[in-house]
Amino acid sequence: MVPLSWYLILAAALFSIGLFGVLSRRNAVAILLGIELMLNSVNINLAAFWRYGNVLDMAGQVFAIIVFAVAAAEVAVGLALVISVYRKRNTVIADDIDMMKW
Amino acid sequence: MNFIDTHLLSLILFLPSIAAIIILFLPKGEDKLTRWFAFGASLIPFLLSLVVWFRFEAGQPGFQFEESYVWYEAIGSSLHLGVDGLSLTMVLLTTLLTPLAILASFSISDRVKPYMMLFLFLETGMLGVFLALDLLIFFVFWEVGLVPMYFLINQWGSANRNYASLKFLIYTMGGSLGLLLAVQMLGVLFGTYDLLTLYQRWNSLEPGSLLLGMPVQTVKTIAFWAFAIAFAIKVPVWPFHTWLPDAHTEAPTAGSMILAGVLLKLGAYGFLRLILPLYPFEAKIFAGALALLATAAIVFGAFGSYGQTDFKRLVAYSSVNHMGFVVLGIAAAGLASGTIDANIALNGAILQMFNHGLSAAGMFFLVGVIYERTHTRNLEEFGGLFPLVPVYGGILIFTSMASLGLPGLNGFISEFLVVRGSWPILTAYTAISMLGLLFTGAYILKGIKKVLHGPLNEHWAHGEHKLTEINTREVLVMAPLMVLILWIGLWPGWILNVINKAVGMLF
Amino acid sequence: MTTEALIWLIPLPPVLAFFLIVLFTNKNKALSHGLAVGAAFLSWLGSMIVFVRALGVEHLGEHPFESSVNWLPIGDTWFRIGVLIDPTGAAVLFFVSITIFMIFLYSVGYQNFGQPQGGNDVKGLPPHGATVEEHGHKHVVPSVEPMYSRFFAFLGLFAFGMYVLVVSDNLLTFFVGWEIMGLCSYLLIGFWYAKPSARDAAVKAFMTTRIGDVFMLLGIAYLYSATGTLSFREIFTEETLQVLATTMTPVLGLSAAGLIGLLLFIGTVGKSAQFPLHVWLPDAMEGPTPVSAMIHAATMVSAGVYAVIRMFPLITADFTGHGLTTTMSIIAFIGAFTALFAATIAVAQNDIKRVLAYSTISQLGYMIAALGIGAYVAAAFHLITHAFFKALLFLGSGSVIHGMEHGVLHTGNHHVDPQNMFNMGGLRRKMPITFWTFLIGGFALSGFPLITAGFWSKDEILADAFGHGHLWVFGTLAIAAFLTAFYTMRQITLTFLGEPRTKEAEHAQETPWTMTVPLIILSIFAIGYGWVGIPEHFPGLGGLVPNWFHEFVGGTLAEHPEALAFNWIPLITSLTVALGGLFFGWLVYRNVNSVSEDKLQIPLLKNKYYFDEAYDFLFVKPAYWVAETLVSRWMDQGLIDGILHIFGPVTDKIGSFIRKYIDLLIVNEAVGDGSYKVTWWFGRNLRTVQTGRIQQYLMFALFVFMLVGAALYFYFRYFRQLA
Amino acid sequence: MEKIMTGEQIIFLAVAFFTLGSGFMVVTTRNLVHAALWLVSTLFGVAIVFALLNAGFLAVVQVVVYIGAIAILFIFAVMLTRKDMRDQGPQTNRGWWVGALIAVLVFAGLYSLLQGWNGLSKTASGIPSGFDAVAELGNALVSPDAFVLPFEVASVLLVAALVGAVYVAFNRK
Repeated sequence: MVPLSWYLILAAALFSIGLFGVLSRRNAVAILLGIELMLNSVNINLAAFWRYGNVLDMAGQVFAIIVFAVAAAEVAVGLALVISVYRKRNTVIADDIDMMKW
Repeated sequence: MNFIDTHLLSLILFLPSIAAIIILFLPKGEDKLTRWFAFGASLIPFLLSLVVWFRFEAGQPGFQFEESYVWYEAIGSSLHLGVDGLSLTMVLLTTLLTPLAILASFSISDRVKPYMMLFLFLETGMLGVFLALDLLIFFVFWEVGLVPMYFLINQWGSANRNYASLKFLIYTMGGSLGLLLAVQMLGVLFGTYDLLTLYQRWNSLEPGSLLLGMPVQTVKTIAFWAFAIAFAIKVPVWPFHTWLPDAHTEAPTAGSMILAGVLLKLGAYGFLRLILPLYPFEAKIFAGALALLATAAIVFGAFGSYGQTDFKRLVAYSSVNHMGFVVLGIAAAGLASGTIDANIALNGAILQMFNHGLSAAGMFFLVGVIYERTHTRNLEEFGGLFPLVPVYGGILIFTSMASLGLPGLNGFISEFLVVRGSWPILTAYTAISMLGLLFTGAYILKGIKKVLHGPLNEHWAHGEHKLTEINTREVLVMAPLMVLILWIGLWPGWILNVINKAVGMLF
Repeated sequence: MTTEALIWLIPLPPVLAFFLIVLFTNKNKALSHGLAVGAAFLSWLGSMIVFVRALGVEHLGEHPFESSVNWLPIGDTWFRIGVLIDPTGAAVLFFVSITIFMIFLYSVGYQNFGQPQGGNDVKGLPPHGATVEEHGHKHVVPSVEPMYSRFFAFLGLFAFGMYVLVVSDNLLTFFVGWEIMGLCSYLLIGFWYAKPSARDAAVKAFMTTRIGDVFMLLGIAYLYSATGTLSFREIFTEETLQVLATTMTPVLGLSAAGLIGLLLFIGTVGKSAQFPLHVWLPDAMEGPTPVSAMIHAATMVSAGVYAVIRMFPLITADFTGHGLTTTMSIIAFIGAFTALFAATIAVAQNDIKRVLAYSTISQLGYMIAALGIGAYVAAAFHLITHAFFKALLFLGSGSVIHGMEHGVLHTGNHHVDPQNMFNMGGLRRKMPITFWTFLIGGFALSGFPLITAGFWSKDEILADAFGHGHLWVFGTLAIAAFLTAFYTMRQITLTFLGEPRTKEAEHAQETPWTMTVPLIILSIFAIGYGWVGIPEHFPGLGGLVPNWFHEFVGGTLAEHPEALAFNWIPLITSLTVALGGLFFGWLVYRNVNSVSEDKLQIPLLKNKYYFDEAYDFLFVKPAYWVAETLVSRWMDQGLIDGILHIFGPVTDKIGSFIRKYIDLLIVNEAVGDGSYKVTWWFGRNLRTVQTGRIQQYLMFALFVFMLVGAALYFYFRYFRQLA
Repeated sequence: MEKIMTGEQIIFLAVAFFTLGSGFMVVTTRNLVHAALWLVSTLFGVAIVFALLNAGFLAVVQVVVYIGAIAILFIFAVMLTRKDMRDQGPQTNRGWWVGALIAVLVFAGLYSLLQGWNGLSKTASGIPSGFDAVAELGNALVSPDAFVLPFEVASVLLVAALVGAVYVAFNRK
């Protein structure tokens, strides 16, 4: 039987990898990829806690579903923004998109 | 009629202000109407005060014609009015001088409406002080009088008026600070500002007890000086007198008349009405100091007057000199209250207040008359004007002699009474003050000599500068003053009787 | 009418005349002088009636005419004023009313009534004469005074003052009259006010006498407070005087009576021009001559002596008869000294009126000295005789001057001073009436034996001084008497005898009747009035006429003074000095024709011992300095205003300090602008954090999140557990 | 636990390594298309993990929605922004080492937290018989007593996001 900690460590590792992607990649699309990884790691946690907690309580799965929806929405909006920015500035490098700086 | 009978004093007090407000609604540009209205309106309080004068029973102790209205109940202050022989004399002086001053200012053509309004408000302010039997009301009117005077000097004065008016206002208000605090203290202590109550309760405090954490005596001493300095500035007593020459000199003629005639009396009245009854013990202790200042005022006032080259300043300094006698009499009375000498000194002091009101107002008016014609007050620029203006010259000499204290005119009676009263009490000071009396002669003669006598200054004899004789209106201003001067000089009994009885009962 | 009521009325006509003239008849000369002279006449008439009635009263001294009314309420009582005529008062009233009436009458002529108005005359200057055409040629005649009415108004007021003083029953109204006269002397001396010399003389007269007056006022105040009354009759009761005499004061070891007497006497010193306050009187000659007569003879200066006579019981209250009291010594010394001192000055004066002025001072010194040694009756006697002959002399000198002015107008040489005796000479032929009356007056002044009034009164003073053993007074007065006779004869010789020294003197003219009639009347008194006081024991004449004066006036005093035993020494002295003086005066000046020949023009005397200069240096200039520089400039403007003016800048400084360092610096800069600046600074420096790079934000956020997380973790892990 | 590994554990470990390896490739690959494809691989691994956790529905949704929709979307996006695909130079920013540090620290922190938690070694209880996870999930999602409200909100969010995405990406010319 796989202990709960394994799942959690897997999720933590995946989360950290995603975080690294978010923090380090230059390409905005790549950043979004990192976010997807992080969301997935969360979903792993949710599913794991469902499984290792009270199976009859479906909250974990339900939240995972909602996270799917959020992820879909996020990707849709995020990519739309990236494309929009790309159209205007002809770049998708996150460091170049600094209109909001001081 | 019944209403008038029962509200005589408040009518006297507030009619001028009501008239002032009516003036506000008179049509614009009608200077003549405004003047006559103001004059007529100021005559009514005079007539009413004559009524009071004749109905007044001099032998009756306490205050008469009393009226009391709720004013500020929460702090125990009420609009309490009343007269005794002391205040009645001053009320009469005020209501007499105001119409004369208004008549004297008929030559003012610049902003007549505000001018007349200020004058009438001023009258209310002055009368309020004399009529008030409530300490807070007293203080309120005390300050109220300053404001119109400030504007009269500041707006209608001569060259240096800004300096003079500011000095006048700040100095007097500075003096009033201590007064205000002391008044507040009394009010807080007893929960009432009513003078009659305060007289009793303040004086019946146990000498050894504590008050506000200090011995009663200390508190009283401090309060005494707070009162005394406020009044001393107003009188003015040397060395608080330097505002006076400036203010008088720069004020418009009628302003100087009122300033010298009535406003200075407020200070002396304060001494008599508040200090002597409230602080008999302190008055006794500090009478020496007061007498010293009074003597200094007499002597230095005379010298100061003698040293002037400005006619109006000369007259202004003479007020310091004359008011010094008032304070000397008060000091003597403070030192030996209850004796016949003190009684005489007080009689003299109060009569001197009245007399000085007449003669100083007259002198200032006469200076104003010649200033209006020549536009100079420099004595060196006059000279030998007597042949040009014989009537004016006669009136000037007459009034000067009243100011000098010539026997047969009013000033002598009061000065003699003061000297007589204070001689046994303050012998040395009285003797020194004779030096002032001597120089009173010197400066008065200097004024006459420089203006009327000597070779004629041809500048004023011909052409556009030709000096014109005093006109009928101006003679009419002087006439009541001169009649009173002579009348009191020859037969002072009618007024001194009232004063004497009041003094006998008060102190 | 009762005598008392009449006495009340005596002073009134002149003062009514004064008011009527001033208010109504100022323009009408005839009406004005009519009113004034009429008033003087009425007062004279009233005085005469009172005098005659007084003569008819037995023991008038004990039961004088008196009446009083309430005047000032003082406490529970009244100060009363009233009238009093006792023997001295009656005698004084007698001569005062006569001289006043004469002077009024004389003034009509002196001020050229009836003459034409001068073309160049201006108000305030003496008239310059008018040009008239007569019989085809022009000549200059005296012109009427431009301020004619005013002159009579002033005279009226002056007369009022004197009458008030004489009839007063108390010291206060006495002082009122005294001061009214002071005012009038000021107005009259300065009558020609446009002349700077007249103007200054007026001020000088007023101020000098005022010095005395303020002391007198003190004396009155003292007396009033010591006795509670100012009424003569109440003060001069034995008990009151006793109290005053035994009360001691800290001043000079004097009794209260002595100190009060001294204070009152200082008033007299001023009014009667005694040393050291004598300086005003000669300058007072600037006034028109009738004024000089008024001041110097009839009224003002007499008033000074009269005051001492009035207060005599008080002054001598602690006098036991043996050895003068301090006060009396002072009075006697000042009197005697003044008598001699003024006489020496008179010797060297050339102005006809100035000689008389100094002579007046000297004669007043006589009276004062007499009073100082207790010779009450003699002093009163001399006061009256002197009033007559000195009025006569002044009016006579006025007549001379008037005649000389006529000559000056005639020649038109206005550089000739009509008052300088060296411009005169030989006037006896031109002005005979004036000459003879002047001669009578001069002889009376000199004490020409037997026939003149001056001899009897002066002799009595000398006899008194000798008889009571005051030899130094006697000696001094004798020398003064000699000098008096000498300068009088010098004056007469220079003026009337010899030949005219100038053209103007040649053309001098006798004066009109209004002037000569008073001269004649006065000269009668100058001779005759002496006979009422011939001492009983005088060889030959004594007893022919009863010594009425001694009896009558002496009756004023509670203790009737004894008549003095006769002694030859003072009589011989008196005769010697009078005759000797007159003779030497004539001898020395009989041939003197110009100032340069006069041996007695000693600068020291001529300049009156430099008193004017000394006073100017000692008092007048310092007074100016004190007034203008010390008090006005240094004390008031410098010190007091300086201190006041400190408040302005100090308040300003405090204000600007608060503004600069508290409001601007702390409140505005540090707190107000400061918060902005700090924020701005932080913002400026921290904005670099806002790179706009999303990843950096995230890093920061996480970094902080980790820090906070770690902190919370450790906090909860350790510290909470500990707690 | 050390001595012997059950099959499930072996499978888990394999899947985990696969997933983590793919994920690592996602964040390190230079080529974005490759990265997207590595993401597909990762997502697939996660789907297997779901399956291991008996969450079949989730695994299916993972494959259908994520791989089928989202990953494809990424590939589209990468291609639309293709210009940068062959970008020269590093694909990481200057602060990549900080990012790495933070990532490591986060992992270390989480790991240490997990170590300190006593519920870690908990084992899963058995699935009750007759328990239909998918049906229960469906019920939970639409039951008024359970999660219908979050569910509906999520759907509204999704709609709003899609409308917004269309709006943002719409090429206005």
